[in-house]
This record gives sequence, C-alpha cells and structure tokens, in this order.
Amino acid sequence: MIIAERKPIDEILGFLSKHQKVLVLGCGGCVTVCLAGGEKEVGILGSELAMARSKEGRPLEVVQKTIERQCDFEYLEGIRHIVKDVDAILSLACGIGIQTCAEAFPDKIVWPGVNTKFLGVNLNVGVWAERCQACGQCVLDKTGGICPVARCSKSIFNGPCGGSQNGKCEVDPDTDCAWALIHDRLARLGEVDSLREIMAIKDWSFSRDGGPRKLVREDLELESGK
Amino acid sequence: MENNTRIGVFFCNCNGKITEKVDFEPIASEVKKLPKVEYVRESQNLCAHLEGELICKEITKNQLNRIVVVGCASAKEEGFFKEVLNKAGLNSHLLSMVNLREECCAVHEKSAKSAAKALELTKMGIARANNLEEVSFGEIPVNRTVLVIGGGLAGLETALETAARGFKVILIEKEDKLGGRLARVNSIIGVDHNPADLLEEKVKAVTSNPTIDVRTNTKLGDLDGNIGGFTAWFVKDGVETSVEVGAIVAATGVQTIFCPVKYGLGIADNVIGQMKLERLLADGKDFTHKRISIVIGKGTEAFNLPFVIAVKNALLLRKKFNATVNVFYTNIKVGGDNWEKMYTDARGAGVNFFKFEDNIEIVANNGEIIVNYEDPFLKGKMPGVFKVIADYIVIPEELVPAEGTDELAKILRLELGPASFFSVDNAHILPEMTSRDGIYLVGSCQSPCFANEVEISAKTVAEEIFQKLDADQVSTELTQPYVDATKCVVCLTCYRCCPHGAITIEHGEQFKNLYFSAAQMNPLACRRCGICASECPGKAIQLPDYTDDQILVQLEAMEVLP
Amino acid sequence: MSADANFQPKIVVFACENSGWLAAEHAASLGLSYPERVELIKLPCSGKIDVIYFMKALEKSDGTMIMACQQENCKFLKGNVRAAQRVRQTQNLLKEIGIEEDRVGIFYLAANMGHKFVEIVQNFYDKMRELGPNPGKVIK
Amino acid sequence: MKAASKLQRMCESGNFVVTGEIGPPKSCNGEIVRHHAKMLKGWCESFNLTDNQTAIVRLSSIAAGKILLEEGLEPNIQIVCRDRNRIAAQSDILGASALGMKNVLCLSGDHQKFGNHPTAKNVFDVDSIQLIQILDGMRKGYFANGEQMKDEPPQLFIGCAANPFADPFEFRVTRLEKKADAGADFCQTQCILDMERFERWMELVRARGLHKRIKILGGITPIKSVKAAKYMKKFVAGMMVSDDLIERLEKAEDVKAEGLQIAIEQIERLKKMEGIAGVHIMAIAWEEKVPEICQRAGLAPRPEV
Repeated sequence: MIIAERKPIDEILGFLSKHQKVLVLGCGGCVTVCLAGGEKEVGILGSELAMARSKEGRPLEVVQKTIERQCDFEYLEGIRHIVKDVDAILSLACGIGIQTCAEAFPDKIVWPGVNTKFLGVNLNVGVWAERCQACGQCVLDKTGGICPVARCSKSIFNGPCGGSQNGKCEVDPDTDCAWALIHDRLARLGEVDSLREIMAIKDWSFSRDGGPRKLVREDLELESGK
Repeated sequence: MENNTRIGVFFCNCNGKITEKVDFEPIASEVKKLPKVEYVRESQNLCAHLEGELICKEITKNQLNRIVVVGCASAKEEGFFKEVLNKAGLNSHLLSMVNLREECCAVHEKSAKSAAKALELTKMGIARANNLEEVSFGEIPVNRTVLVIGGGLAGLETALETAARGFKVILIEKEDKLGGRLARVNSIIGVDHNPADLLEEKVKAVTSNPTIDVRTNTKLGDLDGNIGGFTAWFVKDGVETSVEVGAIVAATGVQTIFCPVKYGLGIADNVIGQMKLERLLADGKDFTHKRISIVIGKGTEAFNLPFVIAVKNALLLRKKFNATVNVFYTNIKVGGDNWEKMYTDARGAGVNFFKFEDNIEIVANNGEIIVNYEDPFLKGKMPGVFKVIADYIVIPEELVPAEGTDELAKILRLELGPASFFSVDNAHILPEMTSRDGIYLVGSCQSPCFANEVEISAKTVAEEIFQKLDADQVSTELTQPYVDATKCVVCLTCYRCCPHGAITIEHGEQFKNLYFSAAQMNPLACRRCGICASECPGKAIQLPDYTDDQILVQLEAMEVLP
Repeated sequence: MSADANFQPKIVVFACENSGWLAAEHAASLGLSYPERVELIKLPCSGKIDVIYFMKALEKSDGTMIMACQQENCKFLKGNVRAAQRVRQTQNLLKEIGIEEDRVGIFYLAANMGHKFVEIVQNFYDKMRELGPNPGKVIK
Repeated sequence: MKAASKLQRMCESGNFVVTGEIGPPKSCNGEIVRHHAKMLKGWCESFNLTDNQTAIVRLSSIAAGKILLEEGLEPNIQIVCRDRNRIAAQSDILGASALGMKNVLCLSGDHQKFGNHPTAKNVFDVDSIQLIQILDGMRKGYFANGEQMKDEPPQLFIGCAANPFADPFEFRVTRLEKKADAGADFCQTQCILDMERFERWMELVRARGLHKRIKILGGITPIKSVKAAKYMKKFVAGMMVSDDLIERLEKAEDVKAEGLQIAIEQIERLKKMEGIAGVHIMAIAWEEKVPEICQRAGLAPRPEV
C-alpha cells in the first residue's frame, strides 16, 4: 500500500494563501488506510485551515469531499460540479491521485496536501514501514522474502555491508539490517548456502531508471489488435 | 422520515426547581421559531405518571416523531421517557434530553447569562433531536456450548455449574487426566473435605455427566469469532479439530516454582516448599516433636495465598505433631474470610511468630537449619542477631501463571494483568471478567486464589453465561456501531483498536464497496464505547445515540462570540 | 490576564458518561457552582472523543476538554488512553497553526468527584481567561 | 595477464606486505597530498587514496593518485559504489589506468547520511562485490555489458575490504569468499582493535582455505586517545574495541606512546599469524607516525621486488 503523510500546515497555508474558497479532496484508497487523507483527515484539516485563516483575519471557505479513488478519472468526473465553484483543490491523495486530479481538471489549481512517502506495510496503528521500491523486477525469490532494494540503506545485493551490527543498520539504529534479516531467515529455512552465490548486477531498466514506466497489456485492452 | 421530522419539545419545571432560576417563556418563544418544532409544552412535573400518558396522546395527536425533554437527564428519568415513547409507538431512541436542572439551574444563579445558557442547551438538544435515528432489536442465534479450559478444581466446578444451567460443556485438559494441582494438596482452607476425596467426587460428577464432554491431552490451538459464535481449534497429538462454542472459560490455574536460592539455600531434604509440605503431609509423613521454621514474606507479598497457607500449616504442624513451629515473617496478610482467627488460633496453640525486615540469614548445617535474624521490635532493648535452630525449613514457592498462559492469552486476544495473571487491574471489571464478553476466568488463572473462592467464581461465571446466552436466539438492542460499507476501506484500524475484540471483517455482496467487505461489530461482544467510530479514517463507523451528526450539530447550534 | 478584564471564555466540555458526566451531576447535587459559559456534551466513553469534535468545538469556543475516567480505570480499558492520544493530536494541530495548545486538555476524575469537577472546570476557565479569546474561532 | 604493480609483486613474492593510506584534502590543494607523499615515500609498497571518505567531499582519489605517481609512490585507488553507476566507475577505471594506476580497492562506501551532504541521492547501482566482478571482467577485456574492448585491457590489481567485526560473524567469512570469487586479489581488513575476534575470524578464513586465494592485509590503526577508542567502540557501527585495549590505554601514562606500542605489538602478532600477507596501516590524521611504526615493527627497509 502507498503510505503518505500530511504536509506541514505552513506549506499548505502557503499554497492556499491567495484563495478564498477551496475544496479539500480526500481519497478513499491507500491514504484513507494509512490515516493521511480519508474523510476523517479531510474534516480535521478543513477545520484546521478554517481556524488558521480566521486567526489571520482572512476567512477561508472550505468545501470537503472524499471520493472512492483519486487515481481514476471516472471518480473525479463525479465532482466536477463541486470543483467548478472553488478557487483551487487541495488534494489529500498520493502523488498519483494528485496528478490524476490535475489532469482531470486542467483549469483548476491542484495543490498537494500530503507527501507520498513509500510503499509499505502497516505494522500497527500509527506505525508504517517501507517494503517495496517498485524496482520492476522482483528479487524476493533469492532473498528469503525480504527486499534488499527497499530495506537495505545501500540497496546492495551481496550484503550485509560492514556497517551491520547486532542486526541493525548503521544508518539508523532503529532500522533492521535487511541483510541480517535475509541471512537469519535463510539460515532458519536451511537455505543460507544460497547466499554464497554472487547475486548478479541488477537490470535497473525495469525500474524508474528506465524512464517513466507504462504497462500495456494488449490482451486486456478494450480495442485490441490496434 | 427525514423530510417530515416533527419535533415535540416538553419543558418540565421540576416542581419549580428549574423555573426558579430560568424563565421558560423566552426559551419557548425562541424554540417555536425553530424549523420542524411542531409542538411545545410546559409542565410542572413531566415525570409524573399522568404526564406520561399526556405526552403519549400529544405525540399521536400531533404526529410527533422526535421528542425533546427539557428538564433533567438522569438515567432514571431517561428510562421513564423511553417507556413513554415506546407506548406512543415511537422508537425509544428518538428522545433527546436537555439537562437544565443539573447543568444550569443547580449550578448557576438566575441571570441573563444563565438564561442564555438555558436557551443554548435547549437549542442543542433540539438540534440533536433532528438527527436522531431509530435503533432496532435483533435476534442473534447463539451457540449454547461452553468451552472450559483446564481440568483442575476451577475447571471442574465451572463445568458442573454451567452444565447445571443447561449448557453443553466441553472441558479440555492439556494433561492426560483431570485434577490439576488439587491432587497434590493435603488440606484446603475453608473446606472440610480431604482434597483427594473432594477431587474424586468432582471428577466423578464431571465424567458421569452426559452433557460434559471431557477431552484430555487437548490444548486450545486457535480461536475465531465472538460470544455466541466462537470457533475453537483443539490440538490433540498434533491433530487439529474445530468446534463451535458460545462462551469460553479459562481455568488454567497457577504454578509454583520452588526457589530455595532466593533464601540462600540449596536443595536438601529438610528444605521444603509449602507445596512439598502439603504433599508430605498428605502422604502421612511424621513431624512429631520436630522443630520447624517457616519463612514467609520475602517477595511473595503480591498475594494473600502464601501467607494463609503458611499459617494454616503452622497451626496443623503444631496441633497434629506437637511440633515446635517458628514462623519468620515480614508481613502477615490474613485479611478476609476468617483467616485472622486462624492466625490467632495459631498463636494460641503455641506457634511462634518472629518479624524480620531485611536481615535474615538461613544456613543449612549438618542436617540442621539455622535461622539468624534481627528482630525490629526487640532491636531497642535486646539488639543483635537471634539464632533459631530447626530440623526443617519451609519456604513459600513463587506463584506464577500456569505454563502456556502467555500463549493462551494471545489466542484469546486478552492482555494479561498484574504479575502476568489474567485478571486486569480495573475497578469496572470483575475478576471473573475479561476485556472480551464471552470469555471468562475462574480460579487461580485470575490471580492466585483459594479453593472456596473457586466455587463462588464458578457460579458467578456460570450465571453470567446464563444471562448472556439464555436461549438459542438472544434478543438484543442493536446499539452497537454500524458501518457504512460504502465508506469502509477495510483498513483494520477499528479491528486493531477495539479493546473487546468485538470487530471482525465480514465479506459479502451486501457490502457495497470495492472490497465487498466491511468491518462489523458483534452486538453481543461490543460494549458500545465508540473507540472504533472515532478511529475510523473513513468516517464509516457510527455509534447509535452518539453519531457524529448528533454530536456535531450540538456544536453547530452553539453561538460563536468573538 | 487578557487585555479585556470582562472576557468570559466559552468552554465545551466533552464528558464520559461514566465519570465526568456523573461528576457534573454530583456537583449539582452538592450545590456547587461554576461559570455559565461552560457547556457539556455527553459521550459514552472518553474514547468516543474525536479530533474533529475538538476542532469543531474550537471553531466555536475558547477552550475544550475531555473528562475521562481515572487512568487505568476506563470501563472499556483503553478509552481514556485513546482519548489522551487524540488530545495530543489536537494539541499538535493547534500548535502548528499558532494557537495555544492549552486550549484543549484531558482531565481524569471519578463519578463521585463533584468538587473535582468544579475545580477542573474553574481552573480551565481561569486559564482560558488568561489566554484570552481563541483567535481561531470561525465566525460565519 | 594481471597487472605488474609493485603491490602485486610484493604480494606474490611472499614478503610481508605493508600498505598505507592517505586521505586527500577537502580542497584543491594538491600540495597537501604531495607533502604526505614525500613524508611516507618508501615506507610502504602502496598507498590507499580514499574516495570521499565518510561521504565528505574531498579531492578525487584518482587525481590524488596522479600526484603520488609524480612523487614516485604507488597509489591504490579506492572507488566507492555510492557515487558512481557502472558507467562512471568503468570510465574512472579506464582513466586511472591511462594515468598509470594499477591498484584499485572496491568499496560500498559510507552512507551519505554520515557525510557533509546528507541530502544527496546515492547511486549504489552495483555493490562492491559486483564492482569487483566488473573490474575483473575489464582486465580480461570486457565491459560490464559483456562488450569486448577494442584495445588493450587495463592492468588491474583488485582489492576489497573485509570487516571481521560486523555481524553476522560467520557470514563475514562467506562474504570474503564471495569477494574472492568475484575476482579480488587482496583484501584489507577493518582496523583491528579486538585481536581475539580477529583471530577467530582468521581461523574460519583458514578453515575455508581463503588465505590461499586472496592476500589478507590486517588493518592497523594506532589509537591516539582513550576517548577515541571509546567513541569507536560505542558509536561506530561494525567496529569492535576490546576492553583490554581500552584498559591498557587508560592505565598508560603516555597514551599516545602506548597507542603506538599497541599498534607495533599487533603488527608483530600479525606477522606470525598464518594466512596474513601483510598489514595495512591507517594512521588517521597521524600519518607522520607511519615511519616510526614501520621502523619499530621491523618493517623497514622495504625489500625490493
């Protein structure tokens, strides 16, 4: 799941400084699940913005709405009538939703209300951790289900590096050393010898490094054979 | 219904107590201006029986469907007005009460300010009335089988008590036979029976009861569901089987750990733990004219049990064997249930009690036990170390929860309380109860307790289960939070936050969202705290009578002053 | 003290019906008194308090609080713990927009503490008087 | 096919090898490198030139290597994976080789978080083991993509680092083995401040016969103060400092002298240790003591090979 976190309020207030009426737009997808941009957060942020602007003596009218997903044009279509009457949209969706929103409403300013942080897991209420970097070519088969790309500070493939101590990463003592985890897990599974083999140089072209990625599955396309 | 909301506002001056401070007239005239307020009436004493009938009539006559009572709001009166609504054919949840008496009249003087507050409170109450919703009753099918975990005295008693109330019982015991620790004890305080006989009697009663299904060598491996509908997975010889049960009773008891090192002692025949002593006495060991030292209170102060047992056995050794018994104590905890008398009896019978603070030294030497201690009472007059020689020393064992308690707590989704026993330290929650309805505790797994308490505990739990699962269908008011599936993103936040384990994620076509799933609150397990509703990031959860709308409109009805 | 000596803050008290709410009734039965511009909203448990309730209350008032059962004595075990977290969350929100975080608080008491109820309310009221009007109130 | 660097010749000769280290300055002042070069000339076979060590921007290791060559010293170019992708790394190797540098030490590189540009983006296109593989391929005439070089391949003597003090302990030996498999010729270890652990590691190394496949140079760092020792023990990840060592320093009247003495004793011990090909002396900000250490440890004069 995509994990996001609300932007600092000063930044948001800065975006909205010239507006009198804004739509705070929540998303019912990942950002709701990670407690950053669902209906509840929309309500809280709406109230906070209204109070902050009242305090400045420049009232702000806040319209609130949360839709199923901001990363689908069809859902955005449904709020066109609301968007029409506001100066700008503050989107609490992830980077994908914000862009889709901007694309759907080319004449409206769309401000980002959250920082999209990573693809991760919800360890407990209020705790999230990164798990995937969407590198495009999964290596979890070789690493005992623990991703060195996302979870090693240096994304190395033949770790652990010399900074691994007591299972922790030198970059942050609160972070597990991914390679220590990989080693221990494979040892537990009796597969540790597989680590004696040098993992080959990665083909990063499947990753973002190959340029913006696009997936087209012709077998699924509505108008096939084009 | 929303479009034809018709609100009736009933003022009660509480025999003048309210109007003494607040004039109703200006409030009533303001209230009449409010939309949807169709009826306003002032009364001297609204909770009088005749008034109730009158309200009924007016409701029908004016087709009112929301009632606001402006007066008081105590639980008793609320019950009365709910009855009235019921009689008038209205759902009892369509009532909003404004507490002018306690929140305004009793605490403020008559003034413009208190008048303003009274008006505002009334407006808030009316605003809330506008958003009230009906709550229906539901018939919940429940399983009337009770699972008892643990075949010791507590488990046996519970099985018998619940079976006696018409429940089918499954009693599981991880060992190969029933009995638990009772088999190892010589005598029980407050019970005349010989423990072995008592045990035999109980085991017989249980095994001969056709409604009690005893399964030995069996452990609980996993658990799903909630009160009235648990699925329990048993593990026996590595094989898993599942059964449906309606309630679960943990009766897993306590274990003792003999730890002579704590007293500076090693293992020796004359260094005895209290449990060992019980065993020796039961086996008929002779202590005639022996010198016996008993130590109590060094780190065992969390519970009464070790103190009472020490006194019990001191008295027994003195009386039965005419032994010389010296009890060294830091503290004597014998509060409750006639134990104080036992202590007095022990003194009377010639048991010596010596207090020590920190300074005690116990040495085992050539079959003799030497206790060197400083007496804090005599310190002033006769300072120095006293030396007492004995043939035996009896020390208390550590009391810890039975092996596997941690694991069981995880399976039952319970948090452990003080000293890792099951009972939580909370004045609202009886020792038999847990954070989850349908899961109960009997005996020493709560925290170490006495045999006679076990029986009471078992009865309490059996009665509680009977109250909750009195028929195959349980009728209950569905005041548990409800979920708007279109907003639920099944994020598990509520599931993780619920202190009562009352939430499950359910799947089905009826949930109109992308996942065909939604969180659901079990009406029997939910305790209506509303924590889930406030945590929900999608605002999908609403607690009846306290919905967000009902609360936020009250705030909206407030006047803002710069 | 605020510049305006006549300033009378408005306070919204959310009260758990197992403690704060009953304590208010107890205070009434004891004949105690407290400032008029303090208004109660009943909740089934302090755990029902929502950050949005606090925020909406502060759009209208000068201060708001939740009255909860004594620590480790919530009837629902975790309600007052969650409530404390939500107070913290609200305080963070206020702080970041430059509004005094003391305008929201959590107070623990039992049902039979009428005096404590009045003491809490009065102290909070005095505190709000000191802080002066809430600059974030939203007047429509 | 392998390079004929002096370091390689020494390693192959069976003599006890000594390497040193020079940290390039945080400026373009090449005279600083030159000064160190003059001071250390002749005391070691080869000198490591660190590559933006601890992620702090410094004069390039290859440029510093060029200065060493001018002064008649043999450089050992360090190259980290943090700042270069496989394109830049290969290009730099070709460049260094063109300038006459033959020893290259491949490292992952300290994370930028510890340096003076913590907000930088790191590269880590390949890791240190993969970089060794690339270099091994280059000296055989192939680029990393498998393309054959049209011209003479660079002559390289490839080094790596090993840290016996990081975790998981046993796997540290496996990792050295992977480096040997990748093509590393020699290995310089993390500085040894816990000899007992180092010996246990060497036992495992010998058990796998690794010392016969890769030349192992023990890392030596003379400690200047008790504070420094304690700091390293506590705050530097992957570093172990034995309590004995700290105690010895604490008891010493002249801590610096004691630090030197310990370093010298360690060298003596390493000389006798089976499987140790030499020492790598890292006298951090204490380069002027290298001659003294070498002298007293009986490492001077260096034999000619």
